Amino acid sequence: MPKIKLAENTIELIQEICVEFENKESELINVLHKVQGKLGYLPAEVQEVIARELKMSVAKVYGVVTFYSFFTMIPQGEFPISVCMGTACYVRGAEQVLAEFKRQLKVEVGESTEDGKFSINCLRCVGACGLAPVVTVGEKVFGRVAPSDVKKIIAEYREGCTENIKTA
Amino acid sequence: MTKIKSMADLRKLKDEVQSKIKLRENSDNPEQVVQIKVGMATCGIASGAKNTMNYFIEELEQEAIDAVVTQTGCMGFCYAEPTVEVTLPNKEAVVFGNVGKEKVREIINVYIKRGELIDGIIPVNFRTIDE
Amino acid sequence: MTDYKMHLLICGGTGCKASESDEIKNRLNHYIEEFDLGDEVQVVTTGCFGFCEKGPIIKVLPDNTFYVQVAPADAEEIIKEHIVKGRPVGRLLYTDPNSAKHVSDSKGMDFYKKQIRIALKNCGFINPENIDEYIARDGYQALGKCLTEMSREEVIKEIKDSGLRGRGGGGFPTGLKWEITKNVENDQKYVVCNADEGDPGAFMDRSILEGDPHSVLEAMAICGYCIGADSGLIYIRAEYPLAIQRLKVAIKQAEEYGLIGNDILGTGFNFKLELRYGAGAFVCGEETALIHSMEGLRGEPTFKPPFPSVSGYMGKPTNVNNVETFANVPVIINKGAKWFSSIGTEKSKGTKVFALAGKINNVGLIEVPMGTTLREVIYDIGGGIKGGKEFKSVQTGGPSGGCLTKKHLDIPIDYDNLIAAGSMMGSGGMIVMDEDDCMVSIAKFYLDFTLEESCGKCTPCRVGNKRLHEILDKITEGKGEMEDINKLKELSWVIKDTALCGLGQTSPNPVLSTIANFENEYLAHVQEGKCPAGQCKSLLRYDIVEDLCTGCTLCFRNCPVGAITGERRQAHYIDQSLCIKCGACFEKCKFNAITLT
Amino acid sequence: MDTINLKIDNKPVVVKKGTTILEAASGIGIDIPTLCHMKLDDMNIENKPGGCRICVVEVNGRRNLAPACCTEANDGMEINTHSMRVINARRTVMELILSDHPFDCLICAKSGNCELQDMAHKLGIREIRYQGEQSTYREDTSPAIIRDVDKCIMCRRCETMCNEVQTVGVLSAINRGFQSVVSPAFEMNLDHSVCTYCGQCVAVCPTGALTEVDETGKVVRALSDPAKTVIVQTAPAVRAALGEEFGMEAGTLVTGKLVAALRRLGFDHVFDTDFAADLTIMEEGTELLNRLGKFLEGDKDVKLPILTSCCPAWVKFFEHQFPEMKDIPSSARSPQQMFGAIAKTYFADKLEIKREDMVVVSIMPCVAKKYECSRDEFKTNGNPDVDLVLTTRELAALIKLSNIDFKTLPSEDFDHPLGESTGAGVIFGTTGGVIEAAVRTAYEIHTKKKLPKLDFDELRGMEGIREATIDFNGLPIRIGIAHGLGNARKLLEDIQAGKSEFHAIEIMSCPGGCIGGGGQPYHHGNASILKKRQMALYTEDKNKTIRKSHENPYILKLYDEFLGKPMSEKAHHLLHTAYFDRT
Repeated sequence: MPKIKLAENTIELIQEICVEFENKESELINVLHKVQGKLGYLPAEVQEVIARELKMSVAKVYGVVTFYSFFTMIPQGEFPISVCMGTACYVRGAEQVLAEFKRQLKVEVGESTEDGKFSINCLRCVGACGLAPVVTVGEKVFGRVAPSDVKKIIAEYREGCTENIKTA
Repeated sequence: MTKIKSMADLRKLKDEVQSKIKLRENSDNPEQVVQIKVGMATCGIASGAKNTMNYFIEELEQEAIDAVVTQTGCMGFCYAEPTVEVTLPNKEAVVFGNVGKEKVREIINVYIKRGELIDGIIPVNFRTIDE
Repeated sequence: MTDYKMHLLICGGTGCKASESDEIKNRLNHYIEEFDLGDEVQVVTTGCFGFCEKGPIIKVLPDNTFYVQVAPADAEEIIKEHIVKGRPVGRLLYTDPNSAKHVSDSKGMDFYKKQIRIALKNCGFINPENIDEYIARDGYQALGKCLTEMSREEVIKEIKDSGLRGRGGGGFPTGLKWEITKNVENDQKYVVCNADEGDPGAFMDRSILEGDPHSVLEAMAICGYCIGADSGLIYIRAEYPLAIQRLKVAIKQAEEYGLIGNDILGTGFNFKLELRYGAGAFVCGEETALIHSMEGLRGEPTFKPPFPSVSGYMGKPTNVNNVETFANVPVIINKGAKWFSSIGTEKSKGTKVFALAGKINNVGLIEVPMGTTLREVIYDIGGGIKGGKEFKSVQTGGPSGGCLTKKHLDIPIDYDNLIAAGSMMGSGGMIVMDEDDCMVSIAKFYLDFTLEESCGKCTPCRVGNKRLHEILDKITEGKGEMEDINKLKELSWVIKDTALCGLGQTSPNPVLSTIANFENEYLAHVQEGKCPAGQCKSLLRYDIVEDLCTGCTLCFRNCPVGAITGERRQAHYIDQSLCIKCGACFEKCKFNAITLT
Repeated sequence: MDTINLKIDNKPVVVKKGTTILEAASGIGIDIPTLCHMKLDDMNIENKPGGCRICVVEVNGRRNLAPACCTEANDGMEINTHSMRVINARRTVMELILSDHPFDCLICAKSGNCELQDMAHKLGIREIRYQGEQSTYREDTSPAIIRDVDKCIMCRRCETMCNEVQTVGVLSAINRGFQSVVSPAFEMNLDHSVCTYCGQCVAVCPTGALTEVDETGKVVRALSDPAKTVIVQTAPAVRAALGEEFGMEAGTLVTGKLVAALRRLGFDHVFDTDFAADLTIMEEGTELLNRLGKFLEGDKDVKLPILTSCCPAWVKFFEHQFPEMKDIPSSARSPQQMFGAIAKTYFADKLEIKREDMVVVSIMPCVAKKYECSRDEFKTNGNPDVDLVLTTRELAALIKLSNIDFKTLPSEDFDHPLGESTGAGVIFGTTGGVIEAAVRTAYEIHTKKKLPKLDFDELRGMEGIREATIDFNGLPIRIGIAHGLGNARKLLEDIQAGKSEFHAIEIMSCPGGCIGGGGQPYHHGNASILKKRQMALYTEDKNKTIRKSHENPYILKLYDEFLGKPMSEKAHHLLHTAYFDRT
């Protein structure tokens, strides 16, 4: 087994979260949510600690992590880009928008750019169908995005200036 | 917040808080209540329409009459400001001119409560701003 | 306590929040202060108005003025002109697409005329974060009535008599479900609210939870009373942060009032509520999968029976209903089964909420009586097809449903009619497609979804859908053979017949319904190598018409793959083997010299 | 009791409430095909995910086909198990499974013994209409088990064995949809995981996705090397199962033929692990009595209960999962390793050859033994005490490869001196056997009296956890028995919690003990096979003239000539070991 090489305070953080859920195996998903919320992703070492704390097999933890698309083992970019692929967005051209993001950033879905700034993911309906197609960057929602807007969105984040972007 | 300990408590609370959204309930079903529109363009405001409107709201509340009091733009009767349009449920709208405090009392007591017409009605071939 | 003379209701649903409705609210309040109207005008954040197409929306009461697509910069004008001077801001009013007139009063909008709001009655009306407003609208009266005046049996009978059926898609009679769970003996039972709405393009449940969370809490407590459960769990998608936050607020407020907790209204009835989070697995909408997910396991469905009513969460009898189903319950108790059952069709009572989306003018959330026709929904409420294009198909039931066509427009919508037409009610997603949509691609899109969301437990869904997808892919690539259409049908039927859970059993519906209703499109792809909608890239061909080409080299310079060659001032040429059909040349050409076939 | 009346293929059937359609059908001789389903009667082991969908049947009035394995029979049900619709569905599902399965049947380790292959044959699949992408994974080879996950059909049997039965928790379903597969965490290799190599996953895998590491080639090479003296030991459970590989009835004892076959294969000396089992009893029994004596004297440092340590999967299990308890099990090596240690010292000396020139081959019912012999502590200057381990199945393959007609072989006897054994050694192959053998010896040594009766029925059986109290002449000795690591875990947790009152506990990793080992002929879900093998071992025990380890004359001679006495320094050096914390 790979030896756990997490920082001591990270391990403590995970332990605290597990205790909060009474170290119950049935609370695994809540624990994973909370830990990912704090750390941004769930690398193998983190799953090992969770398994140990909840007294369950790490294979089961991994089985759960890989089952749910919300959980990720890859660190997200500084600006995680999510393209909604719900039906409403799809019929209004989300696929082309996604393709443009991939082309511009030269990464595939689920990957991060080399500089760690951006990562691309697909979402299933954020429920803002009136704004379709929808793209989210972090907490921010961009509506009615056309492939031609992609360059602009990326550029403004890349320059670290997020002020003057059209949002809807 | 204090706990609601019985059904009676719950009903009491409901009665208390209902007034907060009364305005919304009434405007959702305006045809079932008395609708009052006060002309509040510059000319109206200058002639005291704001006071008229407030007075309407206060009086109607005192009399416990369900009503929607809204403001509207210039009705085109600048000579008779403040002007007020009153629509009773299932009745045609009626417009009154020169509505001051006294007139408000009269409209409420005679027209709204008893349905009897009073002086000061302006003929209804006007257009409202909505149209 | 101040009774405000005017209320400005501003939509605080996810869609409108995304369009800065919070900022608009801040600015409105700022100007209200500035004009010293703080005692007269109240700005209220409410749930979704449903008219998402034109969000953010502000409704001014008492005059019912309906402002659409409001931007933060508009706040000043609204206060200055409308509130202070009584002059509605004309340019922000909704324009009726048919009469091209501004409609100031929302009562006059076609979008709302044909709707009846039961589940959504408080959405866009009350502040969801204020329990008093819910109570003012008869909130928790139904719970009180059940606890103090009705026996468990009487409540169940009322629900049964109302004819309410599960709104999550299956349409199982709700009262019967409660009765079954009640009749299973056990010292611990659970009420579960399924808020794992995952259909792509559906947001009914989210809107209810965001706009009227208490109605769900109240109904869950009523259900708990009926079946003998003291615990309720709401399983909600983690992707719905706003709904989660509103639920948390609502639970806290209900607890503070003692409407959730121990000895509710002094009746001795205890009921507590907890939230559980989904983590992005569509299959968890299936109740056994949902239960496993709540137990911290992979969300794989298990064979039924045993049904959750007998053995559910932690092996205990568990009643699972969906959000919209619950939202109907308090209204039924308050207004009576008779009133409720007077709405709707013979076998489907009440209303249904639909999330209307796609190529339609009025994207939004609507609630119509069962029995309303698709035509009324699409043309009257939805305002017809966007951009004046021609209607082609409407998809109901999400990835489990089917694509209906023009000939189905006049069928009254209810559970049974939709199934008979080859689709299903599903949870209420309704996606409208126009002439530009390729139905083979649409079938593939849904299969894409199923493929990604299949849990992988049973063979037909895990492998069968993969093979279906591959065949569809082959057809959209222009490599399909006639035999493939047969294969699609045969395999689809076996998957429907043998898959383990509802997801698998319905996953071929988009394939079967598109073949049934749009076979000519399949044939065009296979026999002629053409995509009639011009959507399947592999089947497109860009050519340069020599006579029209001036040799300006604009296309040459814009081609991302160097597929265009030609000398300046000479006709250019596209190398088809290199062309990736991106269409850049087509868009750039100023002389219409490039054709698309 | 509630009974249910139903009709299957027009035949009326009456069954108990709670019976599945599959069981009801099998009761009247209708054999509905199944693939993922597995039920081991009496052992509480069931795998019923309802996932493969091969067993679907048509139930009158139902919209969809129903899986027979998990649909309960209802009153008035009318079932058709072979309508057009059913057969078409079943064959289509089978084609789908095969469409995501490598087509290398001809060279697959499981060929001829593969449930998937049999099912394809049974359903008459002649073409696969639906073809497309196949899942591909990295092959994972460990010291004992090979995972070729391309061949996984997601029946989940291995997952059930690894988690619910063994509670080892190495395997889990991962990913979802078409990408879903059963794997260790992070898709790591088994040898990086907490896998015990018990091989129960291999024992139940219906395809070639999980198989043992094949070492027949190395054995053939050793046998053909004139410079090497190749000796072989064969474990007790092998003789009760090997016959099955040659079409003989389960439970047929083939000890004599086994010896004859090994000799014909060319082994220089054919010995019996039973001999080493007797040796184990001498060491472990003595250790038990020592600890017990000190404990009774009130020595607080002495830990009881003493746990057996013959099973390598069990050893690895507690090293990973209960490292803080590594002082509790007996320090005695397993019989395989005791044999190897004696063979490469005592016996090599006798032959006057160097240990490097001797190759010790074990025939074992077990895949974990392949791993055990590779542990560093069982090597001298890098040379292992046991060089190669073949499972029962591999031996059968080797016999077939060597053109030996097993069934017609004469019965032959083991060689001396390491081939002589007692009945006590034989029953090492079944759950309860090790402790019964230990009791026979410990009793007589402790009480210095002859046992009135050698059969301890209270220690026998198939229940997962058994307990008994044996009267050692007024001293009640409380004994616990667990087979299956899940059951072992329960006893360990009791010890941890200070709730255990046992003096001695026998633990075997595999359900049934070694007779149900991961290297045995596949039982294909038929639990009665295990019972027959168990009966066979008790029969061989009964037929032995000597049935107590301490009466084995060659054991006595070994101590006399070489080891001194049990627990002597030399014995300690050669026959005992230490355990490691592997967390």
